Amino acid sequence: MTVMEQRDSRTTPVPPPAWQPRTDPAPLLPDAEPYRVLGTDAAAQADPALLRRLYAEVVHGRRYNAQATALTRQGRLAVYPSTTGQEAAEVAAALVLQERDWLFPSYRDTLAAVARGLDPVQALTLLRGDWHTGYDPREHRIAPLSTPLATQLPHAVGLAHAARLKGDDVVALAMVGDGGTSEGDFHEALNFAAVWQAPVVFLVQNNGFAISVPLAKQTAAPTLAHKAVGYGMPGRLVDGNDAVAMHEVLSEAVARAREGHGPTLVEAVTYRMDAHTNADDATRYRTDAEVETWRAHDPILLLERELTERGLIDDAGIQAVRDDAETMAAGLRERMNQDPALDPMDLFGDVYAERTPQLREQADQLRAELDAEAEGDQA
Amino acid sequence: MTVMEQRDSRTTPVPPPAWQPRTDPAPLLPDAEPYRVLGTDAAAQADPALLRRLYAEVVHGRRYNAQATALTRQGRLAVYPSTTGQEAAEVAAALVLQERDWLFPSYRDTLAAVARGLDPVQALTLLRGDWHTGYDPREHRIAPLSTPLATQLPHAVGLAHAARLKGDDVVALAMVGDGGTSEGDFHEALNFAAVWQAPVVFLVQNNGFAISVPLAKQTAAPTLAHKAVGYGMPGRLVDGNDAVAMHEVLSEAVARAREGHGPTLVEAVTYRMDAHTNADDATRYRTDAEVETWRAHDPILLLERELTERGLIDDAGIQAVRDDAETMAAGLRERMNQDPALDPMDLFGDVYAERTPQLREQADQLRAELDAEAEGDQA
Amino acid sequence: MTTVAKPPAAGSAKPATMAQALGRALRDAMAEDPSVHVMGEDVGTLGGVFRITDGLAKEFGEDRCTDTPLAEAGILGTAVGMAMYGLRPVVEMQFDAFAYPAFEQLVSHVARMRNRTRGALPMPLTVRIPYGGGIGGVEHHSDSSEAYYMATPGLTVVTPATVADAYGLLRQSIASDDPVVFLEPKRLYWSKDTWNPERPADVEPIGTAVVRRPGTGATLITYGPSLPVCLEAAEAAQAEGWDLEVIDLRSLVPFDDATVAASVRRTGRAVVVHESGGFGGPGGEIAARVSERCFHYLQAPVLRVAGFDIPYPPPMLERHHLPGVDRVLDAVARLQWDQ
Amino acid sequence: MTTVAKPPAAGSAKPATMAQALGRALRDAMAEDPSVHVMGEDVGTLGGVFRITDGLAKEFGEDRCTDTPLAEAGILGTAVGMAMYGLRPVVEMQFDAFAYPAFEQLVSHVARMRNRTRGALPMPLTVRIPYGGGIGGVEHHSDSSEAYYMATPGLTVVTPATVADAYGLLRQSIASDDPVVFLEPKRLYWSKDTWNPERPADVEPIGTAVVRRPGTGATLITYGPSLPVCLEAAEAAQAEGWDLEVIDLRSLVPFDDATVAASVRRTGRAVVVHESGGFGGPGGEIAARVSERCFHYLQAPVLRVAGFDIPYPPPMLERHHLPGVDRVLDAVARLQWDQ
Ligand SMILES: Cc1ncc(C[n+]2csc(CCOP(=O)(O)OP(=O)(O)O)c2C)c(N)n1
Ligand SMILES: Cc1ncc(C[n+]2csc(CCOP(=O)(O)OP(=O)(O)O)c2C)c(N)n1
Ligand SMILES: [Mg+2]
Ligand SMILES: [Mg+2]
Repeated sequence: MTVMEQRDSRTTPVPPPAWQPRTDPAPLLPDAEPYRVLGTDAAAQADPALLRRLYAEVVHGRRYNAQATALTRQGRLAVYPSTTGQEAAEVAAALVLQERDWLFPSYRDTLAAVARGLDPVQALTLLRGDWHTGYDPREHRIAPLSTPLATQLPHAVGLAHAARLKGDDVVALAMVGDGGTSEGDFHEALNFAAVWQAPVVFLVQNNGFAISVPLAKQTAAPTLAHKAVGYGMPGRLVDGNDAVAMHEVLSEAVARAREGHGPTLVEAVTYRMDAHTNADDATRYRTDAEVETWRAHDPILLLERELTERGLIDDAGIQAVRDDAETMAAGLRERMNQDPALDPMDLFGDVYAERTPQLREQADQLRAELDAEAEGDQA
Repeated sequence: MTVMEQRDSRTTPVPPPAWQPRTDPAPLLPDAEPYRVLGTDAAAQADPALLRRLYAEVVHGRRYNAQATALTRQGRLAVYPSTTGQEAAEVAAALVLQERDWLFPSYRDTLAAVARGLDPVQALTLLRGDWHTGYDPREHRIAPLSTPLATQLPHAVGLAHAARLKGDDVVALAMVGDGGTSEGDFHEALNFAAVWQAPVVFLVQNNGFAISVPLAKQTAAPTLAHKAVGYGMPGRLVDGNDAVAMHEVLSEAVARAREGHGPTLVEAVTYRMDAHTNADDATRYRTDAEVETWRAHDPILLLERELTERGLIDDAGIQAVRDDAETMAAGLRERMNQDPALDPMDLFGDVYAERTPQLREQADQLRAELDAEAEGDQA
Repeated sequence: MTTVAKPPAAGSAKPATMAQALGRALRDAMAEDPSVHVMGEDVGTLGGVFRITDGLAKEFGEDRCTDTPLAEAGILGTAVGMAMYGLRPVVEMQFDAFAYPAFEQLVSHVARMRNRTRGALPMPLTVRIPYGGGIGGVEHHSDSSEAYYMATPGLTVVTPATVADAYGLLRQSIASDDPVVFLEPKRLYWSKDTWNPERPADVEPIGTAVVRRPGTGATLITYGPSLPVCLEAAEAAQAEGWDLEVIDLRSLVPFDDATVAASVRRTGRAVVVHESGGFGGPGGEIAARVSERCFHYLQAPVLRVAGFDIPYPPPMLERHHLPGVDRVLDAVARLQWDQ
Repeated sequence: MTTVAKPPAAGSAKPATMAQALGRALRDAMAEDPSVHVMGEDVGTLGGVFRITDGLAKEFGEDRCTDTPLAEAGILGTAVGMAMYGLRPVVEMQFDAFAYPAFEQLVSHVARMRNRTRGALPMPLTVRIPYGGGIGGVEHHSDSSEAYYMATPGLTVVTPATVADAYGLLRQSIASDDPVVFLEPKRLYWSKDTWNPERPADVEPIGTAVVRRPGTGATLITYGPSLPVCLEAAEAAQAEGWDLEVIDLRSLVPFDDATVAASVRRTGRAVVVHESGGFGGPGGEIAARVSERCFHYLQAPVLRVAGFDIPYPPPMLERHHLPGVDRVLDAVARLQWDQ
């Protein structure tokens, strides 16, 4: 009911209210608790093939995280923000997309890119330090990893909107952390998406921390998913360690977007098991006990238990998955141990479509310096 | 219930969830329709003194709006964004505050400042063009009118937070338009306020438009008040043309803040009867018919009807209020017709606490130019 | 950078304002290239607060000329995404100071996306910003923010000073595969020139400065809102016996060192004139370049005439801040003519 | 501007890092003045990603050293409100590029509030920004953004290059009644000097440049991260027969024209050195000022050695971008010594 329709014996005539609700808030509100499948009765319905696929990817992801972290210790990566413990959400984000869809990862989400099929060496280029982006975003439909937090969210909205205007059936899935939800860009992106009914899915991985800052210092909201109602889009709260629940909820959100019903905000409740990056010391701001409690809710464990209980995998099967992950890790290790071939002249290559006169001068200067250096080396 | 407490026959052991809801969302949600008093049975309870006070202030405000608009036509004001039709919300915002409290107006809200007791000439200084702010904000506890939209909201939060840290019993009330809610600063301010439990009241005047852009292009939210739940603060939806309802809801929000229960978001549903400013042509984007329908819901009308029906005012009383407003307008007109005495050397006065050497040089240059000009004038 | 071919229709030259030429440039660009999308606050139904986009929503539909929510970072950020998908967004910022909320998107993404992706994601977008003072605007409505954009590699920074350039440079900017910050001098919106909208003349490409008035005694280097001031000053100087050359830079990035240095080498004296604050403003860069390149030709130091180093003043005082003809002439007089 | 009185306790000079001196400055300021509040991302429990604020939350409580939500405009915007109420906020931006979201608050409010209110609302706040490259940071972690701040009237822009200045200038900045952008050269955080934390020596006030190495042949004008580069270059130049003076600007705003001009008039030659991009960077302003003030003393044009005009490169290539000793020496060699 609106002001206008309000009936009361003493009611004055009332004009058409400009504020008239556009949407019914009730269906936009998230569940009171995170949606779960694994460990509940609903798990029995889960497709065995999907369970196996998710399991393989999550194990793969865990191994990838471990390998990348090891590479930082060997000086082969400048920095690595691990998603250990968050593999279910990372993997599900990649698997729910069609090839024509776009993924907008944050700086942490190399695993989602890898799960989407990107060569891990390319995914890690930024973090190795040889270039800002190691792949062609158009080829893979993976936006560059975004270091400035939440800034990639409006990009996802714009791209999805553009695709819709062109009549292309493309959905964009954008990833952000709990901390990133505090940025103005988060707000503006969600608002544009809702007003434009753009085919976007916003996935917030609430891993408990923004570096050292716990969620309680980040927001006073009931849940991050509750933010959705303020934009007029549905909010979904999901157990982020439950790969099946994540896959289901994200699939629904993607389908909803694809069918023209607009954006969805999904909050995945998870936990960052490692420090913020290899350079961080997590013992400064959290206890081992807290970390330990999350081990019992490990995404691999949840899947493995389900697969085992239902007899969908045996020890040999598990070993095969692990072997496969090991092969990937060995390959990655080997390739990351090679120094990338870099040309310093590339510094000037793509600043503009065409070099400015000033950049031509500067490129000449560097060229001369490099030549002199090379001569010096020979002499 | 949280993930941790969830009980299910097949539930796996679950760790303490970092996401645990801080607040119950239900009480944060606004009513389905704007809260009203005038024209409903509840009006009978309204205090006669308050009704009379509100009536006098709203009539005063209407006359102020008309006078200021007239001054733009006479070239005495550079520009005037009128609040004709919004006087109830403007006035209520001023009246609910104690002297020690702070008001944070947007560029449109000179009326709220005037209703708070500020000399209208001082309130209009920015819009006349003689200086950026015409009053001492600390003296009046009115922040400078904010031209960049929504940027004053974090200021209000910081000030209220600082006062609380110092143990001072001070509430800040910050005003913003429907359009301003789309800015990142709106989001960040509300989030900081909720996390810090700062004593702030956010008043959104939804007057249907941001210049030419109607609310439907600004947001897809059920109401703007629904945004509150995403920050963990209560949202209230009020009929912004109902001065009594506005006074009641804002008073409650101020009391809540003062008692340490944190911020509230209030959406006042109202309508901008005039164009955006005198420079705007509203016929480009809305019909007269739409404007007309709102006349029946005029804030003065609503009060006048209540006062008359309850016999709290007679024709003489109404005339007295109008005469009083006329006196104010005449005084304002007269004083605005005098040219302000301006000293160009003030340009350098308050850029820094102490002039830099460069500004000293530049001030000398201007001084010399002005002297030469004066000499030229004499010659 | 591309120049734009003449549209076929004939027509006749008549007085037109810069605002009209800008509007026409948008219209022609949209008609020619369906990937051009105009977006911003009030650009649709209203046609923008300066009416530059008037009629576009009607002609091309609201999907091509879109009233956005009121959020500049969101506007520019979504435009980035649209450009990633191959569109050519033309963003309007309502006033200079209201582009600041979008600063992070501009500096960290728009300017760097091509470089970040080794050319895979160019940013063919134009950000139109009405800038500068002189129109009696209250605070935040008269900023000269070009120094910020000049200092940001990856951006092209363009500013027209004539009606023909308003059309031609805007067409070139929209056609450019690089992001352009297109600065529109507010106080020239209503300046007029004879101009044929049906056969707009080609103008020199972005990156080329133009000598607007030849002279031999000294060079005034300027752009945008200060060009008319300099031309007027040059006329007045003639009476004093100073024959001034006036250069309109047209783009601050790329900067046309060749034209500027050739002129100053010829005249031996130079004054840089702009309305932006002096300290840290564009004039420092320009004076430094000229001094370095023309050192042995200079008869006097390169001087600068600029706004004061203060927040933009309130309307009633702005005339004391803005560099006018007198200040330019004062500077010219200090060029050590007796040497 | 105020200098800071020595704290009473004695102590002894020993090697200390710039990071330690900065942390100590914050601590001492907080101990001395209860209105000083430190705020930012991770500054509390963690002590900041560079550990500059380590221990402050413990010593002074979380209300005085506060972990904020992750939103830079919100951090600076709330700090403005705190300053309006008489507090003295010291804001930490985690990295240079992450100050951009706060740009509007900085430019439109922090820099202008005093002017807007005729002095009624001064902004005694300090914005600490770790800046510059050379530490192998991925993109957005190595920007030199000083040109933006220099071009914004109302801001004081300070950058220390020595351990003693890190302490002294930060104390002065916090004590200043004007807003200070305090730029901390990241790659000097771990640089060491002998220094007595219990009796930090007074340093020259903000606005004063200091000659770090006297010389007669040419002046190197620099600041922050490039000071060690210039000192090393001056040593190396001695071998070539060039006796170089090195000036550490210490603050870009206010700019110490007097010290710089006096030096260049003496030496007759100057090179400005900084790691920020050259075009539109601080060097243009500095070179232009020096050229104007020292025109008749100059034996050669004022040259600039700066970063390239490109987005900051990835870690593996940054050494090719950063101006090092060789580039400084190359510029010195081009100072027309044979004249
Ligand atoms: C705009 C911006 N501000 C600050 C930073 C520095 N920073 C990098 S990661 C991080 C914490 C991010 O937390 P969250 O969003 O929860 O993501 P998570 O790291 O947990 O994946 C911060 C503050 C940044 N990258 N961008
Ligand atoms: C950051 C910013 N962007 C743009 C503007 C230009 N502008 C002035 S008023 C206005 C519309 C404001 O609409 P709303 O917030 O609903 O307030 P109202 O005018 O209705 O009171 C716009 C876009 C501005 N002042 N600040
Ligand atoms: Mg997180
Ligand atoms: Mg409005």
